[in-house]
Amino acid sequence: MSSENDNPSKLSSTRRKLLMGMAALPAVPMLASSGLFSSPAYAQTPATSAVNTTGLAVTDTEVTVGILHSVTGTMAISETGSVQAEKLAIEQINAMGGVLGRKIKYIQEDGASDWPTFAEKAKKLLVNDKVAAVMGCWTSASRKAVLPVFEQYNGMLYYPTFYEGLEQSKNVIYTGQEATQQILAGLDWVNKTKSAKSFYLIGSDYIWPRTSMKIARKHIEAHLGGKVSGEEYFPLGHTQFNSVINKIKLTKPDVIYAAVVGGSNVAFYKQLKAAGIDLNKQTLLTISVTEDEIDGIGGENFAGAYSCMKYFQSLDNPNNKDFVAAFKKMWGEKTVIGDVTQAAYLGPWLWKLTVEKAGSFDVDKIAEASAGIEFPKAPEGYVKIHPNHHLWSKTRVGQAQLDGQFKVVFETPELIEPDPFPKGYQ
Amino acid sequence: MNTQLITDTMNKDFVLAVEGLTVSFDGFKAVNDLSFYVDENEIRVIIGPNGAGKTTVLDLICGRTKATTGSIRFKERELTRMKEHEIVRAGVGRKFQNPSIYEDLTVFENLEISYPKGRTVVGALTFRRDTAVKERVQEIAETIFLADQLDQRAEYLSHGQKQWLEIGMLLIQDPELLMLDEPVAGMSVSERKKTAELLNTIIKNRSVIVIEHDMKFVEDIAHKVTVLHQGKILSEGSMAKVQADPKVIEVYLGH
Amino acid sequence: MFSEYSLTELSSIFLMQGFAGLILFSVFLLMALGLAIIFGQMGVINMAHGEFMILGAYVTYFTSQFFLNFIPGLFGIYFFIAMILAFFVTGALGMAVEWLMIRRLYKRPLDTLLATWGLSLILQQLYRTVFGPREVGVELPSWMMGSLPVTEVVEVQINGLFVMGLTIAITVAVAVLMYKSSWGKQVRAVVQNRVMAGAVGINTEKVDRYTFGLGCGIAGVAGSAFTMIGSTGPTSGQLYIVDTFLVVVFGGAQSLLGTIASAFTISQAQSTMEFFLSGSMAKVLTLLGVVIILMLRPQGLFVIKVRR
Amino acid sequence: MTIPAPKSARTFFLRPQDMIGIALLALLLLVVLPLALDNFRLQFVGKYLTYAFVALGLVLCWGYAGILSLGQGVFFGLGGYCMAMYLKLEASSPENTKIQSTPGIPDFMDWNQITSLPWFWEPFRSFGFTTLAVIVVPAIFAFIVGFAMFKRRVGGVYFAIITQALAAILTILIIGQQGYTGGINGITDLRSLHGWDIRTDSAKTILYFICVGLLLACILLAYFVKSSKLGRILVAMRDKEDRVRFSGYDVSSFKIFVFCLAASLSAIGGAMFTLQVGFMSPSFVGIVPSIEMVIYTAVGGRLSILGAIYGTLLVNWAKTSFSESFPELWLFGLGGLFIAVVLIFPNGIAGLWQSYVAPRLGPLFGGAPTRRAAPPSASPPASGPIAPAAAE
Repeated sequence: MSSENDNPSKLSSTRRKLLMGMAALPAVPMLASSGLFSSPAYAQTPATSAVNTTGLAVTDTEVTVGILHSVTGTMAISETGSVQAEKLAIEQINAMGGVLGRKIKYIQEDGASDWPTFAEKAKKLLVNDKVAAVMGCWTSASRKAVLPVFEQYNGMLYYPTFYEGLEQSKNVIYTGQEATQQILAGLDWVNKTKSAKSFYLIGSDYIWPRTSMKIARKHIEAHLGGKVSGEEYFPLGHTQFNSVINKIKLTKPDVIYAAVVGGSNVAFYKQLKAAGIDLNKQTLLTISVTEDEIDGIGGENFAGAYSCMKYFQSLDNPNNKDFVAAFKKMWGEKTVIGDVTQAAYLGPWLWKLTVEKAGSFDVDKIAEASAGIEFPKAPEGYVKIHPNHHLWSKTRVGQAQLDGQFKVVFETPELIEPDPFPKGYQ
Repeated sequence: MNTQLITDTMNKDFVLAVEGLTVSFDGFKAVNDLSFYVDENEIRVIIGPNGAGKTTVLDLICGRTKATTGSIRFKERELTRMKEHEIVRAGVGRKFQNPSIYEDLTVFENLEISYPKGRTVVGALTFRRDTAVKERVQEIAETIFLADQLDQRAEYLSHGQKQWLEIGMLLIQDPELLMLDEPVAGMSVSERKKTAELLNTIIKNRSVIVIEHDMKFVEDIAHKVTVLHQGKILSEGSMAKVQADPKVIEVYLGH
Repeated sequence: MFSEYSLTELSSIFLMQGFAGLILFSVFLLMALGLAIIFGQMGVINMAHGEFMILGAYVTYFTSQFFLNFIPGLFGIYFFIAMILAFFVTGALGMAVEWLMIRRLYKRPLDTLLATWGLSLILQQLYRTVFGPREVGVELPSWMMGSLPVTEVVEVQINGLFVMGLTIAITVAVAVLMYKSSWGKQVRAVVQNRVMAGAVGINTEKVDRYTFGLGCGIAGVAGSAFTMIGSTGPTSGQLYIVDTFLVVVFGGAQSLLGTIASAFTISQAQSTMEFFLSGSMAKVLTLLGVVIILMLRPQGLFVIKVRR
Repeated sequence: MTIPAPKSARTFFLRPQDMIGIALLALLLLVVLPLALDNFRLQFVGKYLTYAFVALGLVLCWGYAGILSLGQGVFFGLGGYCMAMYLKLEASSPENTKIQSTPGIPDFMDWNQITSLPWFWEPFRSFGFTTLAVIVVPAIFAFIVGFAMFKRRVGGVYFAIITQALAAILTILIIGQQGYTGGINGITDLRSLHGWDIRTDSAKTILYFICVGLLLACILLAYFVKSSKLGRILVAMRDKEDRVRFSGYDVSSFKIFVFCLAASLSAIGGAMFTLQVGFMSPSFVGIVPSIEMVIYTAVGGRLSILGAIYGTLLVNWAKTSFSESFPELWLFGLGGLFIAVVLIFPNGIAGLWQSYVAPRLGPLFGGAPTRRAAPPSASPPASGPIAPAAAE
């Protein structure tokens, strides 16, 4: 795939001219890569051959990226918001003049909620379409499926979902939180403000809840001096929670700590409410319910519960106000924006900033330049890429309101350092 | 042929000894304490009104239905404890009331499947269609008047031909006890004649139990007749004796 | 695990757990009733059963929206109207499906399985296209939420009571319809001998269509009731299908009593095990237990013994 | 007396038209597609072909023997997982995993606090054992299930539903036991086979040809079984099970055999899938993939061995191209296909070929084929164990 540049006869005539012109201007990319030019001031458009040495789909006017999410299948519900956010970011970047003077064009592929399809489509995007970067994936399983493809063909993936950690790759930027970032601050907060000592852990049965609960348990037992009064996992799609609710009633934990997902989520909260557990009295802290999920659960069934995320739609800052307004303008008044949607929105922006810092679309250069990229205009507030390719970010606790929005009740004062391989929590 | 006084020690003289056979379905006794004995080379016809339990008796002998109590001994072997295919391999053949043949296969293949070789999985995989098989199939096909239809798919045969084919499938197994359930039902007059002829040739050297309604036909072939009524034996003996039995006239012939 | 509790607490636990088991029983039975009619009486494998349920749930959702927007004063009773609507809408769809598809397949039960699976895919995508991919939240009248405190610890869920009452009502109605009414006799006559039933003047096509419609209608009511406890989305129906089939098959397909008994056994087993084990293991063990029992006793729990 | 040799009494197990069919398929898979498609598309075909193994097994099991299993994904998965375990162990060499707290075990075990390799993983260090396990483990599992059910004459719909439940159970188990199985993510990041990097394009091309080779071998095996007396017994059994029983056959053992055979074929497909795609996950074990595999067979023609291959290729090709251009429409298409294949063309492509194309081609090949596809009524009557049938 990288042979294209070695063979000038394959290049278009304009590109050949540019290639020759390039030789006379060796200084431009050097200036760019030195980071002297911040994005709006980037006046000149550098030559394609200079910013793209590996045969990516970059022309003088355009650069192609991929969007890879499930539009069909069971995951389509969750991934729609991410697609919308990424398209919004791309449109905004293009309105500002694009990246290195090139408009972003996207190719959208459907992972169809099927992991091999994700891998195939990732490969298609990288090998056939030669996209400069891919915004995509949602579930851990889909990311695990595409990861070898990105490493083999040296692509760049911006992955939006908060996830279990235990992973780090040169070829992935994780724009969501890894587990410790999301979990620890929330537990500390509930321990402090609610004097919570006993916790009942309940989750869907797969890797993310299990890893998260493991971290939570260690933290509760080792750092908070609390105890875990129960830990339960239910198969994905499980809809009957009365037995576990009885157990919860019996053990009377200070906090129900939940990581239930999908259709089970709806059943869990409805049955909790029906069983007479008033979430305004019984503290419930979840790491799996965003504004998106409340839509299906119903605000009246979830009101009073606390959710621990890095972003809520109701965040009160100018960046977020603009973002929410733009999002609703593009996708309709009724759309809601959850944590992952916001993280997906960061992807194209972080990539743009990194490209401009590196002065190149080359994946290797981007991977290297990513560390330290700052994005002060993020809706969640200032974020920064850590050398481990995760984001420094704040963690917030929101209390659900009847209208399906969260009221932010706590925010960590500092950015939390991402730690995908947390010592002492494994 | 004395069946009036029977003791256990005499059982070995019989090919088939049915004793105290009872089967009940949810309390309904379809066959009730039934005992009868079939001799070597005997042709026994079972008659009786509908619902008398005739077919059930055949089902019990061939293992299709499990007896509630009682015993069925065939050449000293207890059939009630054996599985269907073991009973067949022991030498009992059964023809069903409605022609039961493989419609999707040719006449040749129908007969070939019944050929008593390659009956295990491995045997069936390694079964070779050798000359012995072909000759035997040919021979049977001629007996059952189907030599010209060997390559015909069985579903295209006439009703009578299907009955013959099934009889042929039994013949190729060469059973010692052959059980036929209404072999001439639904046949035309000419087919019926041919079938009687066929039966007369195939009953040599084996015992046969026939269920039949057609009295003319029964008279032609029966050595001995057993009349069943409500799961019990009403009368047993020669055709003449049975026909004269007032009980039989009452429940069956009298109608 | 019980040493730390007092006797009163323990008895409360068992009471509540028993009640949870009863709710699960009602849910299983309600899911299975429609299928028991369709599968048990007609021998049709309706893999789209879950999708019919979800249609009922969507009907409920739209009814609730209608009441909220136009006659909020009557919102408290919308649920009853929604259930009736759900019954007729899904029943009508069921009859249409029977007419278009199922009636050609009565002699090929395995093929009905494939065809109705196809139908379920089409319905799922239809819901997604028409109602959107997201789950919808069905708002319930406030009297249906919450619970009645019996003692300090023991509380009885109102929606659980509601589901139970509904299940009893529908079960009784089905039993009367199937075993007491002349229509039920016709249905059973058609099941046992289609040709003969036709010969004695029963309109077999009509009986088939209405039976299928009835089964689907009951599925719709079940779906409507499940908006109280579960999710309503294009693929939510899939969550129910395995459980439902196992309940029906485990019960012995032809008998209503069997379906009730099997729903009871499975729900009690699952609810008890969930209390002592983790949810996933309870599920696996319940399914495995059912499968093993079915292997040992393929005719199911209850069966009418027939001569073959 | 001369015995006229029946036409069907051939000595070799392939009829001329079968040989032509296989040769054409081989030509297509070994020459035409590799020349016509780029590497990327060819690997798609390679993946589809792994499903064709399952479809092939279903032709024997469902089409011929009338046993509809809705749990073939279980066997596909077992085969795939066996292979994945071997590859994962090779990829988890102590050098590759030195950042873990316990180097030398698969990464997901390390995350789940498992500190030594579980005993049942141990034998999968050996390639020989793995190859054997791919075929034998699913066969043993199928044997247990088949033995329990066929001996008790569970068939038809009941068998279908129970196998479906098994697929559900195995999925929940794999997801729940993530420390031993990799959970919902599956076993990923497989790199090399005996030091041979399977991720490169050349390796994938070679694997494609191995896959085609194995498939052709399995097709020959299927033809052998089909044309043996056992094949005819299967057809006979589907039609009149009792008659077969009363011809002295132990019907259940034949069913068990064909079910095990189908399981092993599926497992070979699963193993090839793992090799070509580079991972294995529970999403290939569950209810949905299992029933989709049935549709490949149905579209191809449930009685046609070659039809199953074409059916698999066609459905998957349609899926890929449809879902690329009209993702919303794909499920309508797939659902419609299920209904159409049942209502309109129950013998699938092979049936259409038999009724419309072959008669016209007949003169070319000298004589129309006699009986490949049965008439539309061919679908086997389900004989549930309690099917009420009035006696007398």
